[in-house]
Amino acid sequence: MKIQGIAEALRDAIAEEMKRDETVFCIGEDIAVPGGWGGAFTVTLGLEQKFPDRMIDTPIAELGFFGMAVGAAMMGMRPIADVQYGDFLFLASDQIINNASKMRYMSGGTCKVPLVMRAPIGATGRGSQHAQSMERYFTGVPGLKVVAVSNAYDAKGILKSAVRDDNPVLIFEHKLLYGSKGARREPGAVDAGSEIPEEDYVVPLDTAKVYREGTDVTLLGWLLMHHFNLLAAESLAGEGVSAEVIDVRSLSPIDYATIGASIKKTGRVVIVEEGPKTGGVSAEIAAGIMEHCGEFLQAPVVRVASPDVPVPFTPVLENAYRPDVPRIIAGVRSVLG
Amino acid sequence: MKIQGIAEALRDAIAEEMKRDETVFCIGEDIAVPGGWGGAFTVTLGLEQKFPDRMIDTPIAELGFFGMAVGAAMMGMRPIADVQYGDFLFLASDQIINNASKMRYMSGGTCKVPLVMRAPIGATGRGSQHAQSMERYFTGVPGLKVVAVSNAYDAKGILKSAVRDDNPVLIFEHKLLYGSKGARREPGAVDAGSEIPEEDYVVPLDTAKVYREGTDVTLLGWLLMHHFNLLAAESLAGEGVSAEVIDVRSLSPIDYATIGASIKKTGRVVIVEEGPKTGGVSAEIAAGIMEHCGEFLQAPVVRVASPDVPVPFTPVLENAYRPDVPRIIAGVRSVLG
Amino acid sequence: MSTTTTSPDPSAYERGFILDLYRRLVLIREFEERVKFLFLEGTMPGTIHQCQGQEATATGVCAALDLEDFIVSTFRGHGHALAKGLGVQEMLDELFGASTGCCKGKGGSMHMGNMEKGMIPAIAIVGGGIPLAAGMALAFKMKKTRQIAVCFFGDGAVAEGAFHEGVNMASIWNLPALFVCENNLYGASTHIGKVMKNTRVSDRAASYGFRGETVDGNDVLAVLEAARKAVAECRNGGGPVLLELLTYRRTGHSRRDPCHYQPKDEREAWFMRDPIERFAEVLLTRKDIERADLDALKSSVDDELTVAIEVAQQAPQPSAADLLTDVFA
Amino acid sequence: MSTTTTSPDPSAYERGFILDLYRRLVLIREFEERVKFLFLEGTMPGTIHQCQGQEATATGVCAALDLEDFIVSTFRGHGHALAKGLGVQEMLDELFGASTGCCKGKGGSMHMGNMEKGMIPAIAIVGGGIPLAAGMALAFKMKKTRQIAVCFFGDGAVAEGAFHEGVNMASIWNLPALFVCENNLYGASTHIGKVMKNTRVSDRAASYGFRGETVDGNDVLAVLEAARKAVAECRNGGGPVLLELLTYRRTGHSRRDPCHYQPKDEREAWFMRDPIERFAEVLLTRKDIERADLDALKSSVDDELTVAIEVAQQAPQPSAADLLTDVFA
Ligand SMILES: Cc1ncc(C[n+]2csc(CCOP(=O)(O)OP(=O)(O)O)c2C)c(N)n1
Ligand SMILES: Cc1ncc(C[n+]2csc(CCOP(=O)(O)OP(=O)(O)O)c2C)c(N)n1
Ligand SMILES: [Mg+2]
Ligand SMILES: [Mg+2]
Repeated sequence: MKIQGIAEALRDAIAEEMKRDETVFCIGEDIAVPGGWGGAFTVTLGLEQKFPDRMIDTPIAELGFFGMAVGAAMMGMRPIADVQYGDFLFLASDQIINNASKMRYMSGGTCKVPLVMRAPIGATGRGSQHAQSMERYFTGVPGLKVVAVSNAYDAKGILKSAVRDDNPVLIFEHKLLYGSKGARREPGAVDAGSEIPEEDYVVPLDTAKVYREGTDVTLLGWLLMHHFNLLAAESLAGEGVSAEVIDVRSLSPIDYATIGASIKKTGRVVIVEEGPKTGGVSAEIAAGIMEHCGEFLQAPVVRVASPDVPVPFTPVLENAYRPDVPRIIAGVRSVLG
Repeated sequence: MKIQGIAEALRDAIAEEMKRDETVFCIGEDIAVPGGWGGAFTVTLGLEQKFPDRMIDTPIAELGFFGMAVGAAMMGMRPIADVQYGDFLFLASDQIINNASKMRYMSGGTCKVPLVMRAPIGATGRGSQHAQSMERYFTGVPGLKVVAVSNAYDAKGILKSAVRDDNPVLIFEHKLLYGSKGARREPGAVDAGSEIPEEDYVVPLDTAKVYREGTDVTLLGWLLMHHFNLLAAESLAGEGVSAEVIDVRSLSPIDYATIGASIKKTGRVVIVEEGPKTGGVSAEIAAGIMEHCGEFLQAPVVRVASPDVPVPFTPVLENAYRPDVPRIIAGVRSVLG
Repeated sequence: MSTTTTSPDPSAYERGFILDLYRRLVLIREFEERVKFLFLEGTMPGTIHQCQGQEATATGVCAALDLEDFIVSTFRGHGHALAKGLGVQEMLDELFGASTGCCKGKGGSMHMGNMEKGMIPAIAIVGGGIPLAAGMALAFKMKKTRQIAVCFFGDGAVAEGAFHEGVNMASIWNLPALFVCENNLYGASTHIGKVMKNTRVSDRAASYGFRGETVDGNDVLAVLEAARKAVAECRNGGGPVLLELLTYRRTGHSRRDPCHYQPKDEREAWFMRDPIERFAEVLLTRKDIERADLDALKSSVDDELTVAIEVAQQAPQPSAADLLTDVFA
Repeated sequence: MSTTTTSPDPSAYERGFILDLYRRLVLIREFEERVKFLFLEGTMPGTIHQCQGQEATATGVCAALDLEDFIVSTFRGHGHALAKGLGVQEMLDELFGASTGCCKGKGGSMHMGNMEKGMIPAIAIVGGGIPLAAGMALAFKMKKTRQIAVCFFGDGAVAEGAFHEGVNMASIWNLPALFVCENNLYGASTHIGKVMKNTRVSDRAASYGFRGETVDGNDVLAVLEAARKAVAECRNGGGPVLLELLTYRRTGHSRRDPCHYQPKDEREAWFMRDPIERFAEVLLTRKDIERADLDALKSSVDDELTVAIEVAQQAPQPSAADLLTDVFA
């Protein structure tokens, strides 16, 4: 057992998968430059020394290198494509949605696209174009699997599952959870470190996970919001409110079995999401809950999310934009009625 | 009064706005080629003769010409940018979402982007990459208004409102509703023609509209699905079920006042959407209904949508993909319990 | 940038090989004509983009490839598919939406492909196949196979960012990718002269640091030789290469397009340069080939198509359950 | 493509004008140094991308523009903003997230702009500003104003599809757009030699059919003259023009980047070519300019910044209600 942050855990996961399987390679901007940073958030730092031929630094051309990753995957490689900020996925979205995700279906099941994509999201003092939550744009895209990693243990296990999966998988990571150190440390970062087993392990791509048991209300979240949910649950406990906290983790598909089991117990749900409320992933989860376990609901599902505005730069507004513990607690109070 | 189809009504609306305001111009692929087609669906046919300097045919470069439309709008022009198939919006999504929609906010309210964008959607025998419903990707994008036009009257009035609005507006149109004639006629097309007043009129960008009154259940839809809802309501009437049919029309923002008033009456809702169920606009509407008028719900909201698969080519599967009257009626039965 | 001007000597080829090239040209032409009829007649569903007049580009390029090599095609892909070796039956079945089609009826006219025959599903997003081909070539290079990736695209695709990004990466990494621009003067209804100032597409290669060449795309032997040279370069680490093949679309852009935007004199000039008629004349300069040989090939093509169409029209349609399969591997 | 080699004669300029250029260079340098300190000290929020070493590009280009002309900048935009005439105060206020900032604190370092001063909010998406600038130029042409749109971008942006699509349309429509590539040899940590085979960026213009020129970007007068020439061409319908300005980033790409990827000898060679020191020497060849004059300008800049920083640190922050404003017009 060792304690690692998400960046380290991802780095080890990538290295171990590259060692295990020669067809695995990384492609992205500034991921393997000697004297560089190992990508925008140090995840691939130093891997170019271990795998000089399989760490590919690209020009700044997201549409192009994501498309190349799709083509390489169709020819039997297992690329891990890295975008520096999730916001730039729009540039590659044609290749991700029109090509990678539809290819198998269009081909009548005759080809496959074993592609892993990694994207950091989250509002972190960088302004509107380096901040938005991108999960909403990919949840439910047919042919694409979408996951979000909230801690180092999941990050390593999920990345390994993604690499071994024969389908395109998009992994969302949060800038405030990497555990990047020293010069790369992010103001407002939250510790998402975990104990990492020595032995190889995987975490499935289609399951949510209960991190705290409770009986009065279910708190659903992922990435940074999951950590805030845990904090909120802690202080709610002080008020005698027993909250169950679930890391949704798998955003596409969504694990309604785990979520439903919890709601059957609590009858009340608050979904917490960083990003504009309208059209967010929370909308799908709320609608899905009605369909899958609506009969257990004792109150309408409550969504706690950001307002429908772009991400502002100034810290006072950015902090008001991002749901926080007080707003989560307020949401719980409202659902408890 | 004259009867027109959507394509004709849009053409007149564009011509009238270009006549009224010299800053209005059209930009897109194959929109103004003599001997050409007036865009993929004849909407701008012949306008190059009326406005030779303001009908701009572009290279095939969606990211580029949408970006140019944004820049021109910021400098006081009022561009109408046309994409041949909605599926190609992914290529332009960086300019639409990262630039056009955020620009005013990033500038602290010091600039504006009076931009109109038009995109045809819908499964029409063309295969996976010329078929998908794109509304889901833009509903809820802060700073962007999204509408869908289901008939010629709305098409003309909404396009005029969009041109006169100082914000980016994305208008979705359906390939089976244009009323294109002769060689351009679409198999499976549905008549969406309307009586069009001689005088200038506008339709607001933020309102839903009740097209049929009812008391037992509310049917929500837009574009082709709205027409199917009307057919379903008709046959439900035969069974003694009174369905209220609302064209949601404004997808961002969503008009919960009109929707809520109906639900207050009926207590039951079926949302019908063309496109994969998971993560669709119906998810937002369902979640929003719970928040805005959940207390009136006598049964969980039911969504009738396409399965979570890409659009298949072969007609037998495409027809199974697209929600139809029988499936809508089945959805109504289930919500009536 | 250089241009191949003199046409290769037809007598330099083995008779069987060169007649096979001719049959392929005729097969593509007749396939398209039959499909057009079936479509206009209303028995064939969907929409179609056809390549009458451009048969020599697909035929010449694919004749220079091995089965293991892969091509990436477009919405206008019937000719590429036939040239790469897809069967008439699997293609007609696909066009009729049958479950026996090369994509089980899920792909259709714009997404024809067959992984066994070295053709991924065609990409209908203009330019969208170019980064894919570069990535396929990257895979071949990393795996040290001798395969190459060939990407067909039109003059209209050159304006797309995907072209720019894809060919640049293929160039900086010297990938075994052959980029084939079928320059038929139009992107849909828009003339190339309206969308680029320098309409010599092959010139673009130089600005990315690799070799480009313009070839008479209606001379199948000229295309073949240019492709053979380019393929050899790619296999030997000298890739990528950009081939611009000058040709012309004799039919509508899609469906019922009457092509009013094509000037009459331009059409007529190009009709005089029909790739099949020209090749027939070239073949007949050989002692060992008679008009009768060509006629025989033509009628064998006709018979093959007639039978295949009958079979395709009876081919089984997918069942509703198939709607939900083939989404994930 | 041509390269301006000989540096213009400094005595050919009016004393006040040329000293103003010098002051602007110093202002940008000192502004960046102060900001860097405030950032490292931890009192300034967010992230920063700075332009120490590149001051002559922004200064030289903007000195050739009118107030009515518009520039489009990038994440590395402080120098462009100061050169185009944004005030030190509105910029520092913005960097401190104050409601008195040029974007009310909502934009921040990467989105500085002021519509009154001819600068739209800077675009932090690499290459994303290029189509915008082309569109702005299209608007100017359609409205028949004499304005031009100037787009600053780095060498790294040249690989983006947005560059390709944007400059091509500017070219085919002869738009009054000046594309200024600040080639500082690196895109983030990646050397230009890794991402393009022909690293002479100005060569690209020819393949799109317009004029490109490479200029010593650390010679402010050379930049000024090349910009004046290009601006005149654009105003007279001869646009667009691509100027490649060779320069070097003396500081980290962003935040605390130690630049270990920049070879020591390369750094030192460029430090010898510092645009401010070089211009100082040039100025001192004039009879009418003394070292004391330059020192006086430097200290006036220091004083201006000291005061502005104190004011900015006290500037009012937005109230929570402001979160919801400025979304729609
Ligand atoms: C990204 C994208 N934009 C637009 C279209 C619509 N479209 C289909 S074919 C075509 C013209 C393509 O021209 P070219 O590349 O020259 O190929 P050709 O049709 O001449 O074979 C267009 C605009 C598309 N399919 N994809
Ligand atoms: C589309 C996009 N991809 C990646 C980034 C991350 N990024 C920010 S600056 C930069 C390097 C830009 O290099 P260059 O264009 O040369 O400008 P310079 O930093 O040298 O001024 C990168 C990769 C981005 N902001 N936008
Ligand atoms: Mg063409
Ligand atoms: Mg640079």
